[in-house]
Amino acid sequence: MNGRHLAIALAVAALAAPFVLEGNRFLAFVFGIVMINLLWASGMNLLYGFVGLMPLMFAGIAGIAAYAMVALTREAGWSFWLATPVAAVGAAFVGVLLGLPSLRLKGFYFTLCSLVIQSVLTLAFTFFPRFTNGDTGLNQIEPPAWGGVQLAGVWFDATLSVVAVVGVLLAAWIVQTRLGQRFIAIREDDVLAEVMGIDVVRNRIIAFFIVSLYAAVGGCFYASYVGFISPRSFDVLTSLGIWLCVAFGGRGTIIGPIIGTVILAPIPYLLQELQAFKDVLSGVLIIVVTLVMPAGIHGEIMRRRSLRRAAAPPTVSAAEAVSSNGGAR
Amino acid sequence: MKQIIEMNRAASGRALPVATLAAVCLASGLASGLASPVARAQAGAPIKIGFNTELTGPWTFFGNSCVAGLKMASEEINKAGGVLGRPLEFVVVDNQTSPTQAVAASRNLDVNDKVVALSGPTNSDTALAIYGYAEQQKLPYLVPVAAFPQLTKPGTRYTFRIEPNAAGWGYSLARFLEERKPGARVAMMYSDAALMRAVVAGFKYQAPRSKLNIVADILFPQGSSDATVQAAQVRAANPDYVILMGAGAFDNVLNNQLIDLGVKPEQMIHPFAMTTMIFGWGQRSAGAIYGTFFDHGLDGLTREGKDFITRFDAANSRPPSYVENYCYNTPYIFKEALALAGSADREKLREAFTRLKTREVTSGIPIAFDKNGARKEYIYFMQIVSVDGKRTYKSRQIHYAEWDADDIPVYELVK
Amino acid sequence: MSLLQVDGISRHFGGVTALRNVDVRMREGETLGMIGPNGSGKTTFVNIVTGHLVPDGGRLLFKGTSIAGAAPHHLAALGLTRTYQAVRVFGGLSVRKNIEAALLLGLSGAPAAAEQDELVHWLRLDHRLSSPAGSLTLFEQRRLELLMRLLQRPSLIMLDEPVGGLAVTEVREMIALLQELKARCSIFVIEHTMRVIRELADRVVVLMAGEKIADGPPADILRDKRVVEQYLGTAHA
Amino acid sequence: MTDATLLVLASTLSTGLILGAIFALVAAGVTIVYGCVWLPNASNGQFFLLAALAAWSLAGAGWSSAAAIIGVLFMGIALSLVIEWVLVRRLYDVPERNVAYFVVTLGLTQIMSGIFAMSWGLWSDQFTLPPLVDGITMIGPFPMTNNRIVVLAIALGVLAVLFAALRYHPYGRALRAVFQNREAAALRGVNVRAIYRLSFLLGSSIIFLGGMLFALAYSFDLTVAWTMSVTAFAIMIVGGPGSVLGALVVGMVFGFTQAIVSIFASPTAATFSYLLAMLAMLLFRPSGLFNR
Repeated sequence: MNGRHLAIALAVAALAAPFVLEGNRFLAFVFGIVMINLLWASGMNLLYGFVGLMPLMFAGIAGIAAYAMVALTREAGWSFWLATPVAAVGAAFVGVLLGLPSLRLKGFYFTLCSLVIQSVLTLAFTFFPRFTNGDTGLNQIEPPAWGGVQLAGVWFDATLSVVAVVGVLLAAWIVQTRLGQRFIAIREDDVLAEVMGIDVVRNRIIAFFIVSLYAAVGGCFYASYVGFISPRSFDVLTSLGIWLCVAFGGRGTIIGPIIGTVILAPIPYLLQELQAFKDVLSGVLIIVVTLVMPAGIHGEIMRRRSLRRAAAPPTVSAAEAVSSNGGAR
Repeated sequence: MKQIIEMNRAASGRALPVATLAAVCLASGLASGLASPVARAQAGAPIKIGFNTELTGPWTFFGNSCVAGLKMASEEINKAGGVLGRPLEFVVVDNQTSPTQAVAASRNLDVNDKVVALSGPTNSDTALAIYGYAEQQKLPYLVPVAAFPQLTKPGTRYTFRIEPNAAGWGYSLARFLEERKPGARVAMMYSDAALMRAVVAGFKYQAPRSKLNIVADILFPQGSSDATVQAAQVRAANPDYVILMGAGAFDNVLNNQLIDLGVKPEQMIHPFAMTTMIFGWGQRSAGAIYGTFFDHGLDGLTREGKDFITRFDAANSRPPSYVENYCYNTPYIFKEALALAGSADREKLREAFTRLKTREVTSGIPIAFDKNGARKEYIYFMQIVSVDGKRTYKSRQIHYAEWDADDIPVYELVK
Repeated sequence: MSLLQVDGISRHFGGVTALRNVDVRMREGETLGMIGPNGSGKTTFVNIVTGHLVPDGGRLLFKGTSIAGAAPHHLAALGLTRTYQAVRVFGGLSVRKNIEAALLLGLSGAPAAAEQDELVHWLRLDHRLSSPAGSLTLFEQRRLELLMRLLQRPSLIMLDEPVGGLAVTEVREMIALLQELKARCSIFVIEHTMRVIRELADRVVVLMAGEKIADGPPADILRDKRVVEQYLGTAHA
Repeated sequence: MTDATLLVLASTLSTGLILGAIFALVAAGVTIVYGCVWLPNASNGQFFLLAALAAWSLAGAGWSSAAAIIGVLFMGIALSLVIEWVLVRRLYDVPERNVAYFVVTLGLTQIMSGIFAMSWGLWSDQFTLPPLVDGITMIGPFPMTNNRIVVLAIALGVLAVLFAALRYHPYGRALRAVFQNREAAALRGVNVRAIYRLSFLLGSSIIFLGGMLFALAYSFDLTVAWTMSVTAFAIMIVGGPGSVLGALVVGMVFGFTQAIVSIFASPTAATFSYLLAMLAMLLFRPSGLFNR
């Protein structure tokens, strides 16, 4: 099965799943959450997997968009479909503005800064209760409507599937354009990329803007799907959760974050009976994966496959080389 | 769980990715099939009630304390034959103190466990998140411990709340202080949390009407750790009373730093208190006043109430506070309501809640819900007599007040 | 007009002076060598000219325009490029992907496919196109580094110890390649090995402790007493 | 100056010093580990909390606070050795090890917070250590508890010793050499792995101590872990990784900012102000104030 077949199979599965799960609204809800996380993870992967930056203020940007979307629909009476793009672009601009100083920094330093920016945003969400209703949060957020009919049940789930599939395909398309090639060059060696004539900071800003859009669109759908948002819906733990899906599945590939999200995102929902034990379980899982297969599940599979192939003449494709090396410098 | 651990051990071997995948799938499969029924030897299928509470996350302690009280009562009820000839089963689910998880858990309880009603949260955030679900899905919802007013805002149909609303606490506190010292100078120090904001809103509404003089009003962000400077400012303002409410351990910091700076315990008012908070304040706080809805030092405890206190203390090495009391009362309220409804039907149960006239088994305080699901409001003010380390404390009741939820414009004060 | 004109640049790190008042001029088509002991400021000099470091003072002109403070990607577009002492290629990508990365700059004068093939062939990398660059030998990586720079049609390439770490036979081959390179662009080369300088350079600049102590044709420099005493005497040891 | 003004002034000084010293101590621990081993320990807040909780338990079991602190320090060293042996050393040679470390320590954070929720979280919602010494000293009109004076003295003393040791002790000099350039240090015959281990132990122990000092000066709950992690990382960024002097100065500035801004504005503004100050700093001096 080649990449194209796999992509079609996955897209069909994602679009069919809501109808399969229709009988169980709980599983369908968890599926919807997974789809939103998938959108987020493929956005996070663009920056973390392809540019090599780890943005921990990701959830904060999603939060800005979600609050803005709710304000626009509730107070200005806009429809969700108008409010979401406006809120998303606005939030992405704010995100870039906040991220600008740290985008000049390298690798891990950027991550630390984004951590602090995320803390500022979380604080701001509680500090401006006029828009956010403080830590009490906003509840009973209306689902979006199509031609006067509110999206509900299976049709909402299916909408999320479409959004996620489009998000993943868009990411897959971006990484093979010249822009995506520049991202990869920057990830591989930003100093060398600069010497090769690539404006590193400018390309990072572009990437950050795109990624902020992913975060923001996901935030708007999240708010209307769950129906409730509070500052804790968009705190640093949310960012870390999304990032973990990418790192766990295998960054720098399109399929990796899908694997990671499908495995990790449902855990907190499906293991509710296990109480605090699930924290320990996921912690152990994270450590084991990092120590034993640092390139994530997909990276590990690829590494093994290429090891097996190494007996034959060396014909490692570039993509595999990327995923097994996959360094964010 | 054992199986999962073994899978993980296997996972460090050669077939790692496959094993990990299998472990995760197995774990999720196990969990979704694991509806944790503690079967009780009784006739009839159990009546299931979803108890969606905070077993992990910042509210760990409250959720678990609550469940301790809940379990005592539900065991008693089932030993005595259950209700409608069927045992009462509380399906306890962890919402991780996260609103999203709370919504998901509600859905899980509704769809997979087919519960007749929801209950459980001890935190206003999660309570509000569940509120949205319950009202939308027409699922009766009895909130044991969450004081945020909007849970019973006009138009509420399925939600019923046992704890009085927080704006009312502030309102009654102002009237209490007016009685105690007319024209008193009052300072306020509190953390930035929904609950504290609501109490302050109620207090500020009533303070001018009660001719109280607010001389300091200091709000702390969450995560604050020091209040020495603010304590000094408060002392310099020379108040008669200091109202203090800190989130988590910060409450203790506020208390200690005020006392360190020479504020007398008799001047300190805690709008609410739980056992562990009083232990934290310690013996040096003897004389301080706190508001509560249940306390082992109450004058009017019933025989069942005294019995509950003794047994809870024996099991948990501390006397129960109002959180445990409300959760202890929850199964009894469900029992009464189900008996009144005559069947485990959601609509009938909702309708029974609106007609219910009963009393807290522990203190005899009446329970009846108004059209929005709010209860006739009340509060006790207690004074600390002595605190004996981490084991027990003595307190005496100095004031009791009752009022109607409509006495103040609660839903305008707190949005 | 000089291709590169460096007037009185200085650079300090904390209390340490890495470069003091260094002047260098280079004509179009010239091959200029720079020698000096370890820590004499050679790499700092290249770092400043190629925009990796900002000088504390002085003037930098490339093709007559000031380039002080310009970013490396900007210089690349102007036709000024460099290699590194520790070879620098995209080790995780295949050779072909490295080549594609070099073409990302998208200059109007980017070489046509035929010319690309000619360059690849000249640097003898045809058979390694699909190998990961990190798996190449050091010599191959150095050739790939050269290839990537040449694909961008530089007018000046600054080489930081191009034969460092190579075996004796490879050094000979590399010098031959660099001789041919002269026809394609101007070369600035930092070297430790006198032999490279002697065979390649038209002119040599000598740095000592951050200062220029000599500037002239290799033959003269190698006779210069100060250079021989202070540098060559030890470097050949 | 009136007594009221003096009171507020003295309280500002005391708050600034104590908060600053504890911030500085924890940040010093974090900065040593990150600057040297390149290990961004996401679980340092959990370490901090663990020490405080362990001391609380020992004090509850009848130990004096002083004995509890010493006991926990030894346990802390033992625990760090185990963690170093089980997790940290596996990544010494991984090229992207800062990212790998971050993930591993995030996993550790998850595990530890799960364990805390299942143990201490069930026992109480807030914790206080009994004071080391009783009594109050009047500083003008300002009553300062002797306990907090002792906490301040210990924190400043440890910082001073740390500073001196890094500068003058041979181990300290080796540590600094590895900070600056590990390849060069290795060439000069420094056992880099031993230094890694030493700095991990040293940094962790300092964080453990910081947790206990915090518990002595303040009450704490389980949420303090995350607040402290973020604050320590922010101080490290502003001060420059690996710079103990940076941690000291910036920690103190953060402490005093909290104290002073809350007089003129609000405590919330204080928290905002230092986070925003950090962002502004990044604009003009991204490598931190005290790095070269």
